[in-house]
Amino acid sequence: MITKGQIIQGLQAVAEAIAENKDYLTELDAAIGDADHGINLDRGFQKVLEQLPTVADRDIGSLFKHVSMTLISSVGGASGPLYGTMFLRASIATAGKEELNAEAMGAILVAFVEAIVLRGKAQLGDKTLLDVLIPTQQAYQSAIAQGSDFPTAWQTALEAAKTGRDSTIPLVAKKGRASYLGDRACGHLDPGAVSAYLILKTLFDPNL
Amino acid sequence: MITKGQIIQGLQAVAEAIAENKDYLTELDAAIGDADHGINLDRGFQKVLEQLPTVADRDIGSLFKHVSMTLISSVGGASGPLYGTMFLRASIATAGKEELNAEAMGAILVAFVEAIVLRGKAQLGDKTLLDVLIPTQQAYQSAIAQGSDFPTAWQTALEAAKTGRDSTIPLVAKKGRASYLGDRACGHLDPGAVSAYLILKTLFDPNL
Amino acid sequence: MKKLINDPNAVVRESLEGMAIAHADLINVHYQPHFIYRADAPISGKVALISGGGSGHEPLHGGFVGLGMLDAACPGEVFTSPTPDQMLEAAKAVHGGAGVLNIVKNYSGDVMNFEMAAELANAEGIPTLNILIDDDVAVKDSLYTQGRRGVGTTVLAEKICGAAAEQGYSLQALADLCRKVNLNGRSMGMALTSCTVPAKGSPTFELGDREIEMGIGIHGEPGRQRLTLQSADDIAQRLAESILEDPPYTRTLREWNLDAGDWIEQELTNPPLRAGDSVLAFVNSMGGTPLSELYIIYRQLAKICQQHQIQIVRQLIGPYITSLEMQGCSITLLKLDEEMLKLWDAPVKTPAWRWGI
Amino acid sequence: MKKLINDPNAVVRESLEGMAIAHADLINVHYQPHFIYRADAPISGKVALISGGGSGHEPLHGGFVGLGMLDAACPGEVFTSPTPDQMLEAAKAVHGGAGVLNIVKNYSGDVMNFEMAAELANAEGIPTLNILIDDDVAVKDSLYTQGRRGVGTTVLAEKICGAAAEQGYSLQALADLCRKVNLNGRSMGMALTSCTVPAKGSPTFELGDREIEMGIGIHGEPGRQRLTLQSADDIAQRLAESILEDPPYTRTLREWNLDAGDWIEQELTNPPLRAGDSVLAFVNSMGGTPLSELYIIYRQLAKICQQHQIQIVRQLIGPYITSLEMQGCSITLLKLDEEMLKLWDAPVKTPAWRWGI
Ligand SMILES: Nc1ncnc2c1ncn2[C@@H]1O[C@H](COP(=O)(O)OP(=O)(O)O)[C@@H](O)[C@H]1O
Ligand SMILES: Nc1ncnc2c1ncn2[C@@H]1O[C@H](COP(=O)(O)OP(=O)(O)O)[C@@H](O)[C@H]1O
Ligand SMILES: [Mg+2]
Ligand SMILES: [Mg+2]
Ligand SMILES: [Mg+2]
Ligand SMILES: [Mg+2]
Repeated sequence: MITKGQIIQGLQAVAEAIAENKDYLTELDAAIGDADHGINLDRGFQKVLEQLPTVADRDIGSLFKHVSMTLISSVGGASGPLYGTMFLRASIATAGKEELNAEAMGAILVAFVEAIVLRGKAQLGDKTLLDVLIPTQQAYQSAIAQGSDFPTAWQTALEAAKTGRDSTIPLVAKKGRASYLGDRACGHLDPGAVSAYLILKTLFDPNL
Repeated sequence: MITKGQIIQGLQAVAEAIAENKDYLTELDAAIGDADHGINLDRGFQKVLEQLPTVADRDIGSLFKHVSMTLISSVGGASGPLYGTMFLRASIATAGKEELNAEAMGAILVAFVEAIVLRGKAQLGDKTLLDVLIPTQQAYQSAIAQGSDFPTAWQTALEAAKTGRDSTIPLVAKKGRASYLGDRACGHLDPGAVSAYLILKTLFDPNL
Repeated sequence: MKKLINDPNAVVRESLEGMAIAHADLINVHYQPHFIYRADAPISGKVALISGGGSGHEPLHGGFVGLGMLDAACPGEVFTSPTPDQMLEAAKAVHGGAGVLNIVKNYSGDVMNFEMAAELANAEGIPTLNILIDDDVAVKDSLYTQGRRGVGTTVLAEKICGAAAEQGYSLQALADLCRKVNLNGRSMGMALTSCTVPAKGSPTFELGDREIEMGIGIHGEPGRQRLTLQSADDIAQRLAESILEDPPYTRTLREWNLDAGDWIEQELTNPPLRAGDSVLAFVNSMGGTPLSELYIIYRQLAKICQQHQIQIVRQLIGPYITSLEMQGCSITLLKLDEEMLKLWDAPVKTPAWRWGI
Repeated sequence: MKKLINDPNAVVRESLEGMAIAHADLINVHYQPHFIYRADAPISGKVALISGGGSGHEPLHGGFVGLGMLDAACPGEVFTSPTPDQMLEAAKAVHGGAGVLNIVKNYSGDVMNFEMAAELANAEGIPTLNILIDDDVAVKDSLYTQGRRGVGTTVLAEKICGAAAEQGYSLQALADLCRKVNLNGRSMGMALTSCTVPAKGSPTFELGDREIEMGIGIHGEPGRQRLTLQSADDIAQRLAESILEDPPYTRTLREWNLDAGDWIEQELTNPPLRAGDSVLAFVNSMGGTPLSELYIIYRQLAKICQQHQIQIVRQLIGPYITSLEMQGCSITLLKLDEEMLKLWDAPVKTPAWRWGI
């Protein structure tokens, strides 16, 4: 069970984690993109952080909707619409909710995946944040199906997320700027995959 | 006595000496000017060298006139009109001559000084090639007045030329690009003074 | 990092403020969301032409707002696509009742943000179409990549479509024209040096003293291939031949369909350049390369075109679509027909480009 | 050295060849001696306007040959004054019977070569005057230096005098106008980086990562002062205040006197700028500085002018008088009167500058 309070703390923690990793994410993007991924996300999540007090009394769905709108109108680049749409879809899946149970969490992960497929037209193996989101969603779903409790399932999911993140290293990119590099993208982490893992891990921390 | 043949050999030697010192002269100009003095003079004296065979049968005055026209139309910058006018005036002083005696040499040195004063409006101490030409002319003149023979007087003159060249190191420049640098020009040789010494020494070599 | 800036995070804003003061007779600037728009907008009955993208490509796009070109430009952060609210607010400011055409460079960020913007604008009753520019022949396939990037042809499309909008083209006719320009334009670029995104503070990539990047985009990103330094003639030849020998290029592009009120996919093919074609030749500086070097490139380009019996009937030479202070260049060849040629020659009056008026 | 060139010693020639091919409708290029001249020259009854100087400052001067600006431009080697035979042959090619005015930047090389050229042209029966541009306030005195260098005002003088020549000014009237422009123009420049003369192959000077040069000319030479890196606002302020607070500047300049058939010396004084003056504000890139940064400089310049009650009535922003790929900028303020303003607005059609036609 994750409460609304935990989500708010989680969003604060995400803003901090992105700020801390801003240069790292930007360096990753410099290698195979245009050197702005950390800067972009930091701009957006600082805005989110700033506005959190004004929406702290709303339900999780409204919170996510607000995060979505803030990201969409302040991040720009590819990650703005992508993370924006992820939170937009997640907000529909969590409309009116004050806390997240195992099922709601499953719905969020599905919404995340659908958002990227819809908005980015990406597939598994394209060297994008989807290479984190799909394994996470699948690991979570089978863990729950096999009877794991929420914390255990989430732990399994996060391990899959991490593996998914690292799975992007050898890949040739098929979407986003890195796709123009062809073979030269191999051997580098995808910046979006790194930020996706970081956000998942930080936002939904049952131990908060 | 310097014969026409020696002058022709002298001009060839000047072209070689400038080519050898091209980078050095350019570096000197980079420090307090615009990094082209060696390039400029080399362009001009290579042209002179190229055309020497076509004028080798003329008298010294005509030779100098030809050198002057070649320098004026191929060097450009400040050094083109300056060296061009020097040889133009020297050509008037040597019109019709097939060899240079001590007196003719004196007339050439006076012509050189007048050319720079006329064309460049420079004075002694302005950190220009005049700081070589004036001491050379004066040392030569007094050596001859004191009864020195031509080779001895010329040796004395060249020593004065060298001292004149080195005298430019501490000076603030008052003419040319280096004048814009104010105090920052102090501590550097004037590129024009260096090329002037090199040309005097190489062109009129009684031992050739 | 040495730049003529104050705060690395205020570069876009302060540059816009400078433009607003300098060109108050031609343009207005709206802040938060940022967009530049024609001082005389909205122009009733005229289709409004909007473009935008990351900053750092100046004069593109803001320098091209004015009579005969764009009605509005939406600048994102440096090399970062603008956000949909910018395009939506810009559309509201310049919509003259005849619809809005967005010219969008094919980068995943630009495409997604402009698609969201078009959805929002159409939902608010402003008929809006997006046309993608994807002209960069450095990208060979569209199946295994994001597809070709939008580069030099964007400048030409903004000029040609801007003139057409001024002459009263309908929204659909303007979109058709813009698609035609895109299908007939091809570009290829290269870099001698990297560039420094102000907020990052160090060069995006490192190039050795004798290395160059071939097949770059316009975001300071590394290219398809790293080569050792070559002569201008060899570089011009490589760029020109990539374009001249580019086979028909087929890909699927999404366009908004006004009747369906939804996106539709279209398979489109660039015809190859052929002997006898008339082209506009565009030699562009990436920002830090001086004009004198562009002419050395142009000199060789003209020779190669002649060998291929391609006739250059118009040219554009200068820094028009740049990557900050990057040194390097790109070549664009746009096959012209009578319609495009006439529109190219039409008057234009913007901060960065003016003739005929 | 990384540049888009072939042979470092053929840069000027090959660049001219590129210009000739690109702009055959506007200009012709003569080689050996090198000069660029209007395709429609000589224009009978019109005073011919000629300028020139070292190459490396493009688009100055060659890019400004055409209707409403120069009749001919004489390019020297990179940063090296052209030779008198270039100016003489150019004069013969464009002289339309009404005399020739040479606009000369005050550098010892340019002055000497143009003086020789004017002597030769007058001797050949072409009435020729030289007007010097010496507008660089970085140089404080004229007694202990070569006098102020000719920089940004040159561009403005070429535009304004070009329009006047087109409108039928006599040789003497044009010389008087050009002198007036010079006496009312002041400039100051700075560099963030050095530049590399192709034939030399390495940067002219070395600047540390946090060093800048203030008070530079346009030949890649170091400036009056080396400072630590500052914000754009502080740099703009230093440049602007050097100009705004420059006291009356008096020096002796040589001009050819047609009646005397010889040079005469004239003492001339620049009036200082005063509250209430109307100016043209020109923010120039040294070549490698992007347009976006120029607008940040312009933004602060506009503020400072306002504080000093100086009204900016026209502006020019971009790379017009450059030092190859050097990063940095210069500011020029030209006090305008009605005559200059009207001529500024007149049509111009050259490779690098076109409006009104
Ligand atoms: N079409 C796409 N589908 C899914 N993810 C994408 C797509 N395009 C880009 N991405 C993701 O976005 C990340 C880059 O984000 P960012 O650097 O902020 O944007 P930009 O590429 O516009 O500079 C990539 O690492 C990749 O994970
Ligand atoms: N007005 C002048 N009078 C005398 N000598 C001068 C004058 N101006 C420059 N010089 C000389 O010319 C030299 C520079 O020549 P060069 O580099 O070829 O020309 P530029 O300065 O035009 O680049 C200086 O070192 C100086 O000796
Ligand atoms: Mg990026
Ligand atoms: Mg020099
Ligand atoms: Mg980006
Ligand atoms: Mg020089």
